[in-house]
Amino acid sequence: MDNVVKNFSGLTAVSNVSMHLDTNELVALIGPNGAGKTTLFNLLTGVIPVSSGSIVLNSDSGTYPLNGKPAYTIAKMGLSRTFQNIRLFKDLTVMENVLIAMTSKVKEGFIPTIFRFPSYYKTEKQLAEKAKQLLEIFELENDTDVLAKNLPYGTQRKLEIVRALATEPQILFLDEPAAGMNPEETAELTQLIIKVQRKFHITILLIEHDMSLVMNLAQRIYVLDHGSLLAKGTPAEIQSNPAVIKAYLGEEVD
Amino acid sequence: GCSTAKTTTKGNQTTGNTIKIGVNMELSGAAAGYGQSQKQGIQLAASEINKDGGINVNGKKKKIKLVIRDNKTSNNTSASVAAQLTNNDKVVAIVGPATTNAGTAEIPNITKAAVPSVSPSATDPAYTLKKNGKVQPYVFRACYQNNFQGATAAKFMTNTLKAKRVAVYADNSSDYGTGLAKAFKKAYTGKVVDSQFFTAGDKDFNAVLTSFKSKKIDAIYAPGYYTEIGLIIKQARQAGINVPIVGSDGMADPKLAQIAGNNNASKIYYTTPFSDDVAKANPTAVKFMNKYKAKYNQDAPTFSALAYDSVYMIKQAIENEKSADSVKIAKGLAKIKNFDGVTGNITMDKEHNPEKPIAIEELTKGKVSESFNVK
Amino acid sequence: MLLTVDDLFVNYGVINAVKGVSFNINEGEIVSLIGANGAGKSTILKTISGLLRPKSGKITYEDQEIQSKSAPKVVADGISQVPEGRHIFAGLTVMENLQMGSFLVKDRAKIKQNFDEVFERFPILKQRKNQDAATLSGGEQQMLAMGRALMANPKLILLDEPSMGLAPIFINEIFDIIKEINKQGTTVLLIEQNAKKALSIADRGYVLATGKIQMTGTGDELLANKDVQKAYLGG
Amino acid sequence: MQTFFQQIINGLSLGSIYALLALGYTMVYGIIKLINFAHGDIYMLGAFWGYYVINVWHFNFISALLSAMLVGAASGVIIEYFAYRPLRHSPRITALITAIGVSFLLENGMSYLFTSNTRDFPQIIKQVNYHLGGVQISNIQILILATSCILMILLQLIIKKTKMGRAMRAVSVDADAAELVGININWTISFTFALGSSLAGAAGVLIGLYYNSIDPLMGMTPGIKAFVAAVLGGIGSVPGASVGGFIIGILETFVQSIGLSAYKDAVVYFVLIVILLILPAGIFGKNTKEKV
Amino acid sequence: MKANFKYNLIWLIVMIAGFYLINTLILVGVIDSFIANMLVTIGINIILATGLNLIIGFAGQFSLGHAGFMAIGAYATAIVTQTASSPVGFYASIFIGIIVSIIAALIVGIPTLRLRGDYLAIATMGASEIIRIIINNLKMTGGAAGMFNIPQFADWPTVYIMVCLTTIIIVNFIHSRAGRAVKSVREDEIAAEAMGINITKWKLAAFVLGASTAAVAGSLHASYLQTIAPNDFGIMESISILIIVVLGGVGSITGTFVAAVVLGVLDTVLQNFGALRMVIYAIALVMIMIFKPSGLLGTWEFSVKRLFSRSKRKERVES
Ligand SMILES: Nc1ncnc2c1ncn2[C@@H]1O[C@H](COP(=O)(O)OP(=O)(O)OP(=O)(O)O)[C@@H](O)[C@H]1O
Ligand SMILES: Nc1ncnc2c1ncn2[C@@H]1O[C@H](COP(=O)(O)OP(=O)(O)OP(=O)(O)O)[C@@H](O)[C@H]1O
Ligand SMILES: CC(C)C[C@H](N)C(=O)O
Ligand SMILES: [Mg+2]
Ligand SMILES: [Mg+2]
Repeated sequence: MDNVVKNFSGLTAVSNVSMHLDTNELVALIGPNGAGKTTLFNLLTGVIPVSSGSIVLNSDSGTYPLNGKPAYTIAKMGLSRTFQNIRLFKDLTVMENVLIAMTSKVKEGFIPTIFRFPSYYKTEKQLAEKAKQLLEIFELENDTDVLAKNLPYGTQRKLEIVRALATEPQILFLDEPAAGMNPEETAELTQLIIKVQRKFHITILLIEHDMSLVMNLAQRIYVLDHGSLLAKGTPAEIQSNPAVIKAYLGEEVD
Repeated sequence: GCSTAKTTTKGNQTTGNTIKIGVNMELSGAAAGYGQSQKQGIQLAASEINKDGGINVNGKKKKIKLVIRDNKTSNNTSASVAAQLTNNDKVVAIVGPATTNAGTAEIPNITKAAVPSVSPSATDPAYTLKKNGKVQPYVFRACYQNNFQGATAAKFMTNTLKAKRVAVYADNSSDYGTGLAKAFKKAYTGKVVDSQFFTAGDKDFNAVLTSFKSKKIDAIYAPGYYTEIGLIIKQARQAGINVPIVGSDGMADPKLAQIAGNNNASKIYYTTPFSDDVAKANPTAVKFMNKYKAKYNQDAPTFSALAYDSVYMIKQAIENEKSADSVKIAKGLAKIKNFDGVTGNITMDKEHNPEKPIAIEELTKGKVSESFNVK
Repeated sequence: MLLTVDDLFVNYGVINAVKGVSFNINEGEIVSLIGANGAGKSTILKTISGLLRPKSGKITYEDQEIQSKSAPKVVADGISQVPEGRHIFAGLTVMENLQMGSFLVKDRAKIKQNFDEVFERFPILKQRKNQDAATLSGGEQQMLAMGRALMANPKLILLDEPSMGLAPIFINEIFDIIKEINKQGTTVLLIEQNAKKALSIADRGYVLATGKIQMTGTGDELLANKDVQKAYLGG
Repeated sequence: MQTFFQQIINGLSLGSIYALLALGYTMVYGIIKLINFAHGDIYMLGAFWGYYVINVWHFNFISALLSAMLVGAASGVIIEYFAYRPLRHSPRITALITAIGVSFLLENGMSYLFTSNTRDFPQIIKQVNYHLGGVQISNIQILILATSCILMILLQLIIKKTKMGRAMRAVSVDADAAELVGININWTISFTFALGSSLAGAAGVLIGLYYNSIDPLMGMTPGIKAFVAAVLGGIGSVPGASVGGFIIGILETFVQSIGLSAYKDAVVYFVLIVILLILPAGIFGKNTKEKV
Repeated sequence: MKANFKYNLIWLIVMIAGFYLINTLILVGVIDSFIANMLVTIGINIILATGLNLIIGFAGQFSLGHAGFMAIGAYATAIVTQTASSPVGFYASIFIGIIVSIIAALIVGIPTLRLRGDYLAIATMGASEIIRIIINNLKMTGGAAGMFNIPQFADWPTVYIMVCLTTIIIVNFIHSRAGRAVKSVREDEIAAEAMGINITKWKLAAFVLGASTAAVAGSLHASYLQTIAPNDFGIMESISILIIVVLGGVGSITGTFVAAVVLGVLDTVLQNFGALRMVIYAIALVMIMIFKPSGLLGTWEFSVKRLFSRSKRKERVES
């Protein structure tokens, strides 16, 4: 990602940000409210177009520019995310939520689907099994038929992560996964994130205001302020960086 | 083998002391205004006949029982209403529907049931005909077909008004306006300078009238109904367009002048079977108009007169055939000759169209000032 | 006793969100209500402020039963709520949002005075007063929501997770402001996920779990309690 | 040239009629996001009211107009109370169907009670035509044009500058939060309906007077057109409703003047679609893209 | 897999049994041509409304232009069977109607489906009106008079089979990968895109499928009634299809069936009320909506599978 800029009619939400993610890294992005963190996620995942700059994905199979690609293409290329204010498919079941994320991975023709060829049942069964496996990791396998909106808040956050994983991403973006959770739940979530990264060998970039989670998890941290990079480094470096303390952490660090 | 059920009938018979006549009518929806007027005409006719003891069926007087059903100005519903009238209510004849579209939707069902239907106002030339040009055995009407009225207006334009350049402004929302416009243009020998359309329900015609004004026209031919034509007259006169405006029987309603304003309603002509002159010479018409006024407290519109005649045509058919069975009534209707109706002396032609005299009335200051006989 | 909640039950259709909760608030206190997600904290607040009707139970405020009053009446009585998720009026300017806050205040001079006080407490809002509230940052929106509530001159202010989603630096600021508001005579009922912070500024606290009060005590007592530490303070 | 200016006048006066009706639509939509299908029928009620009070009770123009506004307001409030309020927390499409039902009820109920005949509206103000260099305009046209412009400004002032206006906007963005600052939502919504529907009532008398013909179904066509105008201008926006109304009026006139009268509605819809594709929330609508 | 076969078989048996039931009732005279008429109308409405429910209820796209696509099918059949007056011609005309309506749906849908909510509704309504006005002014379509004397190839068995066929297609579409994708678009476009769903493609898929079934319904309508006119396909027709969808429950195909039947019966019963008919209908409509705001069935769906698992559970309890 190089010199990425985003303007909203007059307002520069992200200006000249350059950062990179290595394979299998777990990186955190922090910064005061309105710094542009979520906006940066939106740019990376194609929800909104960049004003200038370039975003490039280097995968095993080659180098792909991501600028100007629609969100669904980017998702298919292996970049998946969760949302700051939960965006589940509320009136669909947990199972459906996960299956939808697998849609682009199946190629089942229109005719076999409509007229229910045996191959249709086979693919459906395979999909369902794969979804079950994912749900088991997050201990959601007993809730498959529950509507997403009826899940407790913390569980909804977990389901969002499962759904993102179901697209089989290379990079996972988590936007404030611990928001609204109490410290106990946050600790639990921290363990889950570590587990997921090990199991699926993916790169994770996460936004979080809960410093206990950030400092425990992140290998590196980027700090964003007013749209530009304020600092980058290891958790220890960041914690003692006076600029970061002034703009973000405040005097006392929990 | 998968054969499906089919039903056939030999028509509906009249048993007992009442003759059931169905009314399939536009009582709600876009054409409700016409349907309501027709219903009043039908009810007036039925109550009159019943007061006289009923219809004489081979020496025995039987009373009319009307079964009135609303078709919502919908083709679908009209077909359904026809089925209900013929199957469940077992009517022996139907009056209605008012519009050609609802009328044609009824044909398959009434034909299956062998029950004749007389539409007071379905004006499309092809209404009574099958695709191959043969006549529909159970379909009749009491009004002119468009060709006749349109051609008459065209002749009148040339011969009487001496109009060389006319503009046509027609209702584009039913076959009535477009059919008449087509017939007019076909028969007219002068120049049609401009041809424009409006839609039933429109209220503002200034744009088209303004462009007519700049085109040096001698007259306007405006086939449509009084609801819109009244406004067209008003707006034309206010815009300073004082050429004659010629239209069709859809204008033959006292409301026309009310909507247009009496002062605007001059040099207005329309083709009609139901002219004041004819009426004065015709005792049936005089009687009808008085009774109508007494019963509904308003002047009789053409549609009521046509509907009233439709009922009496059925009565005539029953009396002539001496039977109130539906198949017989159809036969009787086809043979109607010199029937003395409110809308003139009617003889049914081979295609089930009534032959009756046509007149053209002129309005001056909202009142009928003259009527012309066009041959 | 400024406010007493007595054996309160609240349902959402068939779901029982609050099952027999009783607690009270004295004038001038900061009382904190803590509990896990879905414990029913927000539901209680909404019931007090009149947005929800309880199934049974009594809410007494200044010796008057208010459980069947509508929200505008409750506001008129002097209870203001800062709702979870801020709920500022998007599309209205900061200034207009604040004006809405004193919707029920008739006295113009009083409104003017409220404006001055709010702007003094939140100088950033004064800078932004003609900006569309939707474009404020999260911390600013939270301040606006609090400012709007204060514009009604409440005796009791109900705060629903004011620190949610805020950067650490804003969190500190918000808690400082809460303390200050309280000092100037407004009674505070505070709901928080951030139990540590909440209990440290609270005079008293209640712990809520699955719709019931589990524990109560002064802020310091609860902070020191083992169970509370384990469940809500992260060890 | 003369014809051209005359057509502009024609377009403006037709447009002012659409604008007048569109204003009411926009008010109601703005607050509860409901396409109030019955709005056109309240306009019809206003016209019938005017017809009766002028003919039977011999009201003069001003009192007929004002009383029709009251009748409009009352019917709007009653309809909201019985038909829409119970559905405030239901899916919007449900309320839309109810609105359609109410519209059917008013149209058919009035047809049933008063027959669906067309009536001529009493010409209580004598029409006077003014000529300016060959272009003519009538006093009633001017009256309608002026009324819709004044009402537009008035409404805009009410919404932007008064406490009630702010309350209306607050309710429309967040009803719960509005209650929490002490706004009585029911009252505010009733007020909005009263305001919007009184405009329809006034339009009934004005337009009845202008065209001189009223019937129970008269609300249908202009109702839909006015709604299209409101959408075109950006539904919920007061200036948008007026601008939308004028655009449609002028457009219809223009299409007819070049001889495409048979396609006039098609062209209007086509332009509507094109404008929406460029400005998906209409001309004045705020394109509130969801913040992710 | 066997279980799936079983459920499909049960459905097939239900459909065939339904057919023979109606046929017998006609043979013994319980169903006369009036009731048959009602059944056909209900059937055509079911086809229309299930298609619209797919678009509105499942894809979440508020279309108010269904009548336009119906018109395309109706006119295709009217025009084609005018010259090719044979069953083959009739089926060819259905096919042509489908093709033309798909093309029209693409032309209308590609640009307008970007719009949201009520804006989309108005745009689709406008598009449908444009279609109708064009038909109204063409020579080939008979102008405002419409076309009559259309040969009748559609009788109730044809309609019955078409109802089954279109329902199978739509229901199977909904209960598949495609249906899930379409529903995700309804729930949250942004999230759906982030999960790799091409929202434009799926919206369009639902829209086109709905449009093509509407064309089928139009063909049946034209051929059964033997007369059509542009006014049959106006805004009010689109609205009356919408009413069926909402009354039954947005997002419930079973509900659509129930509502089509209820309204169909109500409509015929109301024929006995003359001019009061529409007044009563309007009051009924408002009442149902107020007392059942999410429609008669909400989003509830009848399912053979569920029926079976329930009865099995019962058996287990009993034994
Ligand atoms: N769609 C948009 N239109 C206009 N401005 C926007 C939009 N999205 C974001 N912004 C603005 O861009 C800036 C950055 O917002 P962003 O949501 O990225 O912040 P953030 O760092 O994620 O903050 P938080 O920690 O509160 O979530 C803010 O000032 C915000 O108001
Ligand atoms: N509108 C609603 N409809 C149905 N159930 C609801 C609704 N709102 C809340 N609930 C349920 O009521 C219970 C209590 O919810 P409440 O919002 O009061 O919890 P809370 O303690 O405020 O949690 P949080 O910390 O997440 O804000 C939860 O189980 C929740 O799922
Ligand atoms: C009453 C009129 C609307 C009927 C018209 N003459 C027709 O044939 O359709
Ligand atoms: Mg963010
Ligand atoms: Mg809460």
